[in-house]
Amino acid sequence: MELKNKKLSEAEFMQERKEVLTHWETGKDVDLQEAVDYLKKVPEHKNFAAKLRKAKEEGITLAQPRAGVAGVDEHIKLLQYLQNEGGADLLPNTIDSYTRQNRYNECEVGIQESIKEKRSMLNGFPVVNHGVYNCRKILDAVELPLQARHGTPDARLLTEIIHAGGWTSNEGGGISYNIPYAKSVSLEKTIRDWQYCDRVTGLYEEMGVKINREPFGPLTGTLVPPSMSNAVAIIEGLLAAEQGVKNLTLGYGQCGNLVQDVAAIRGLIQQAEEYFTTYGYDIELTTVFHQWMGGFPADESKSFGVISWGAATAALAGATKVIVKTPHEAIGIPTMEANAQGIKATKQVLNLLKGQHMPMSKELELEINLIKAETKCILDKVFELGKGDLAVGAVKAFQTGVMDIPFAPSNYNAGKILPARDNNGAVRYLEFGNIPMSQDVKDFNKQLLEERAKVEGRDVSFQMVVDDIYAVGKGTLVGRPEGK
Amino acid sequence: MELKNKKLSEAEFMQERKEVLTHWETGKDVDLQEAVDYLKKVPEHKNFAAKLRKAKEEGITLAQPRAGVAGVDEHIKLLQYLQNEGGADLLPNTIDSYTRQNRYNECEVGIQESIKEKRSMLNGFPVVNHGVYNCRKILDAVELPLQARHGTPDARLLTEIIHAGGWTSNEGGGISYNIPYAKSVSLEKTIRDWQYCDRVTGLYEEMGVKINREPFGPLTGTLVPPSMSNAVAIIEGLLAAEQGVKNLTLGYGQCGNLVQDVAAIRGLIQQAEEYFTTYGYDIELTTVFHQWMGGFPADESKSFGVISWGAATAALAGATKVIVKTPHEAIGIPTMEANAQGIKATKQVLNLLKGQHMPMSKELELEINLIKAETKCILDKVFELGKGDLAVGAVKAFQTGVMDIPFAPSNYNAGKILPARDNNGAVRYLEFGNIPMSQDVKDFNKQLLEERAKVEGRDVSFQMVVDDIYAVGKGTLVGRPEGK
Amino acid sequence: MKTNIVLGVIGADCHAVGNKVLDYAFTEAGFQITNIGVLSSQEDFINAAIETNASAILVSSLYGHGEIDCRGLREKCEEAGLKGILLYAGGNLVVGKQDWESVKKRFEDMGFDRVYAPGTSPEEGIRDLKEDLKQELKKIS
Amino acid sequence: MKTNIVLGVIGADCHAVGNKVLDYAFTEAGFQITNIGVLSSQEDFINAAIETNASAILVSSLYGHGEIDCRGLREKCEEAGLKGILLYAGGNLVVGKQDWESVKKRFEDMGFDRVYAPGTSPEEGIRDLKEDLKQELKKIS
Ligand code: B12
Ligand code: B12
Repeated sequence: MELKNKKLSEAEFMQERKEVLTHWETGKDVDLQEAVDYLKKVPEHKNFAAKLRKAKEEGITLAQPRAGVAGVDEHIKLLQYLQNEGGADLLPNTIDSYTRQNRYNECEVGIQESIKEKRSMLNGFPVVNHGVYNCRKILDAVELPLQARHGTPDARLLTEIIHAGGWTSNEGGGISYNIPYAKSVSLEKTIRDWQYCDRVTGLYEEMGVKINREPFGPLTGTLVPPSMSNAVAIIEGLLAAEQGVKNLTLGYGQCGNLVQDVAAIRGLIQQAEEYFTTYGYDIELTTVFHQWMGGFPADESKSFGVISWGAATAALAGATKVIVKTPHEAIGIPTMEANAQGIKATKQVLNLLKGQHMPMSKELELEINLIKAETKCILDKVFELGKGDLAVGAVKAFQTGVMDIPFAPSNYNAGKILPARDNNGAVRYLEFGNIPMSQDVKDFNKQLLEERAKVEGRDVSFQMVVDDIYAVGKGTLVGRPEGK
Repeated sequence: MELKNKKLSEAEFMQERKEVLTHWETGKDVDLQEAVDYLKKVPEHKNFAAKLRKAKEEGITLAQPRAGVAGVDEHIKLLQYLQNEGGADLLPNTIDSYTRQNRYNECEVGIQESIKEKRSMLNGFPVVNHGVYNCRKILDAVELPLQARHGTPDARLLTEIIHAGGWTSNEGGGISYNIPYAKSVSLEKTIRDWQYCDRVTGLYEEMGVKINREPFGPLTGTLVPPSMSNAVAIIEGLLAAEQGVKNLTLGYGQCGNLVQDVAAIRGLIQQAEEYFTTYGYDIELTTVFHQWMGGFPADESKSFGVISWGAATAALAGATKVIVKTPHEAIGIPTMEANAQGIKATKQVLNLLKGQHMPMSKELELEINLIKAETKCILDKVFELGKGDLAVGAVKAFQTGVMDIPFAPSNYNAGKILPARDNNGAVRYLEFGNIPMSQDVKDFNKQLLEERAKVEGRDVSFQMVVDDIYAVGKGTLVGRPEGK
Repeated sequence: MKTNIVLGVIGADCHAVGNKVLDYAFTEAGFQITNIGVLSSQEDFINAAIETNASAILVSSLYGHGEIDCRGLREKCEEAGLKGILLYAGGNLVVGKQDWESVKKRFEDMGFDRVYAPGTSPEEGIRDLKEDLKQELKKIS
Repeated sequence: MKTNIVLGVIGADCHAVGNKVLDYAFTEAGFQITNIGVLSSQEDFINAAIETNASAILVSSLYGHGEIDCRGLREKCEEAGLKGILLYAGGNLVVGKQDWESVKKRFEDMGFDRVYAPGTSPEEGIRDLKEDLKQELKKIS
């Protein structure tokens, strides 16, 4: 079957669907019409798309944690705690890593061991094993909209189950849930599988149920230059729109330099809107800002500093929601208490900053323009490679290193680019690999890194990259040599 | 004796000094020449003025906690912990409230009870009772510069003791350590007493020892409009300069709106420099930003949010140092652990933001100009009232309500003005009392508050002020009516 | 006729914000407030209570020395003839974050009728005061 | 001749950053690295070790399932003839913030020679590996 950026035909989709629903026994409980009827009865305040739209209208930033454990009852307890004690605005269901790799048998082991050991042996909620009715049980137990957050290259069955289960948002995408999360799954396959997922969402929309979709913005979470992640976000957004997705949240992971981060979010929404208009999609667009996604400091107080600074940046950027980290980040899956602590610190900052946005300045404008120009260089080439077809173009772009994500595990990623911070901590391209940037852009990136190198009295080198990887965990933004 | 803004004559000063040193028995250990010899041997890295100068040159923000307990050894342990575990850049010695009121007998009771109860019964370090040699013992035990932080209307003996004891910075001022800290002490007296303190500093300077002086910026810490606190800071700075102070740190307490806070710090240093130049003083000027000084949330995670946001604002404003709060703020004097936690969160944010400053924007420029214009309205009138003499002018200004600090306990404060937040959380004048603002300024303040009132569907009123007093403690910046 | 009560901040304590808010709230609630303000001694409280024939004394202490400052207030009230006058204390009564129950007990042992934890809202005090005054009335009649 | 060692991330774990940094650091330190990358099964580790005649296997597990994924690795190594090969594990080995000593013990009981807490620097592993290899050499000679 040839990959094309084209809405899946009903026949094609329905045939595939039959097979997908057999991947695990819980698939049999999915009944589209019944699910639509059920979803139509879900009250508005538990609908993800509706809540995001409202937040956008009000100009506020919502807070959403990550959270998931092996057992249904424990998971409910966790979510209720994050809702009541933490004050979360939106709730997640973070899915475990075996489910993400479709290893449902191993999930079963994990579930059993968790019962035996009386603690979660899984790093998330194994939603496929638990099935549709348990999803609904969870929705019944809380008063907020629910989303699945995972990292699943082939999320087709998962998608069917969660939406039938009343969860009204799904994170992921053919690029963003492959390149950072897989090693040997081809992009053709994941883009195609995510067309399926998007088509499911599209079907619900067509049947009158609003479902939110969120490409995973931060990718590897580690020094990803904003233009690269914005390019991925826009591509995944366009691919989703083609399948009928109507309510989209595009994401970005904090880099740490305020001006760059604000510019990335503002640039992203502006540029995405331009592309959607150009390609004729009518989309309800919102943004999500991820608090620092790279290595955290082990010290909890320092983590609160990182978390709060992320919250502040999200608010100043005007993101519609912020994904919250916890003071346990460097060590392990947080306890429910630590998780609530992260939300509380975040919400305090969001509330202090309600109505405050970063005013436009020369510096901000320059950065927005730079990010948009870089992103356009990438996207132009992607369209060119695909001869106008974005799905094909994306596959070829990764093949040729036109798109390239730093530190990604996938064999389908060229791994030729290197990022590093400039002297103010903004993430720049140190190695461009095969990314087709204009000479201006290249020169400017280079100049900025040279400036830093000069300050540090060393050459621009891979050591700089390594130092930057460790920096936030060690308490700074820029990884300087000792004593600099 | 008539109050005048004029360097105290040597005769006058020396005569007074004799008497001051008899106020408590530890006064006898102060010997100026011996102290100068001692201070000259204090290494550069333990000199407050030197460390601030260096920070200013490097464009970084230093972190300083508040801390003090009753016993010398316990106090040393506390400071060492804040230095080693907390990573403080500058150390404080927060003085207890009996000392602040010169009630040294009650300090003695507190010291004894603290020994008996094995916990500090005093809310700070009773430095006068402990005397010069214990100050030096403390300095020997740490590797950072030391400052006395108090709130003492008559700090003459305290000042003599701390400097002879090797502490190279003193917080306070004739206005800022009276109006917020006293009820029935006249301004004439405190301004005169602080001329003495400043003269002590001046003497050390003349004898070749650098000593830093810091007027207390935040005043009552509660919704003080920036122009009022900047006016106080500039007046106290000028009064100090006249007595020979050379190294000055002017302060400001966070209000919470980023643009206003950055504008307040930038406006303060610009305007202060203008005044110092005009009046011919050559001063090494730095700034201190106080993390939110009003009521805190009881929840520790939320407090971390407030603390971190303060740290971020300090860095973005470019303040030379930031005074750090702790997650115990709402409840009581922090344990040493909680105190270190506040510093660690703060330093993490400062380090992430090293080199990042708030870029100039239309909004920021407007706010700087507004604050400077308001401050000038006040200062012009103060000079006028004093017929050119700032000390006299300050006394008269408070008498007539030309200067007026919200919520201050002093009988010498008119208490006629009221502050409230505008719709973006910036602190504005709701009642001007007798402050001689230009009509422009008045209209603009009024307009901003009306805007907020409209959003909240209520009138501008005292209830708004009360709501704003509680707001941060309840988790927001602006005190809105339920559900707004 | 309004009930008279005395309000103030005891000892060397200068925290004025809460005091002003309490004044406003208790006045709004219909009490006749004599506010002696911050930095008030035990004698200041007692004199004001005698002068105004007050039914209750509301002591605030924010700065941590409350434990030392409040000691003996009940006894001095008795000596001055203010027998059984209602004594409330609130604020940040002791130094540091301590176990609340033990703090409360210490102040009750000193003779305070009601003791309030940090951050207690004025409304709670107002409710209690109305309740306690009703009880007093019952006792008398 | 350089010492061969096998490096990888076990199980369904995709955390690649630390793996790339370890590769760089151990290579710089003079080892011959065979990096099998993320998402590697026990069999992948063993096959690579046999193929390269490796002296040590360095297992990373970041995502929390390390406990399940590492079980039986020592036994499978023995079966495959990798008798006494050095086995190290590091990363965020278990789910959540757990008492480190007990985690360490669990992994030692599974047959790991060295177990590293979250955030351990590569340098520590390099130092230990050099030390352990010296000991091995002594044992042989
Ligand atoms: C970046 C990151 C991601 C990125 C990874 C991108 C990629 N492909 O690499 C993304 C966003 C994709 C991601 C996904 C997930 N992550 Co993640 N992630 C992180 C994070 C923030 C940083 C990891 C990192 O790169 N650190 C920097 C490198 C240099 O350090 P390092 O990885 O720790 O490795 C060093 C040392 O540990 C040591 N070391 C490691 N192994 C060994 C072995 C030996 C022998 C020696 C000597 C040393 C050694 O040396 C390395 C180099 O210095 C950590 C938390 C943290 N550390 O702050 C969480 C974390 C590892 N992730 C976690 C989880 C759970 C997940 C997810 C399951 C999602 C979820 N539930 O939240 C998925 C996993 C999906 C999957 N299939 O694996 C958890 C693991 C929890 C636990 N163990 O209890 C962590 C700890 C966060 C948390 N507290 O919840 N993650
Ligand atoms: C603003 C403030 C200041 C300002 C005060 C300005 C002024 N003149 O009013 C300044 C900066 C000058 C200041 C100085 C000091 N402060 Co101060 N300050 C605060 C702060 C941040 C807020 C207080 C406030 O205004 N809250 C808002 C009002 C509305 O609330 P409130 O005061 O709590 O009062 C309400 C309730 O408590 C209750 N209540 C109070 N009394 C009573 C009585 C009854 C009967 C009832 C029913 C209710 C009730 O109702 C009130 C109205 O709602 C608090 C910490 C906090 N709460 O976040 C520290 C705090 C009170 N300060 C403290 C200290 C120690 C000091 C200093 C000694 C300096 C130092 N060592 O750090 C000096 C004191 C000097 C002196 N002589 O008193 C400590 C006390 C510690 C303790 N008890 O263990 C606190 C708790 C901070 C801390 N954690 O260290 N402070």
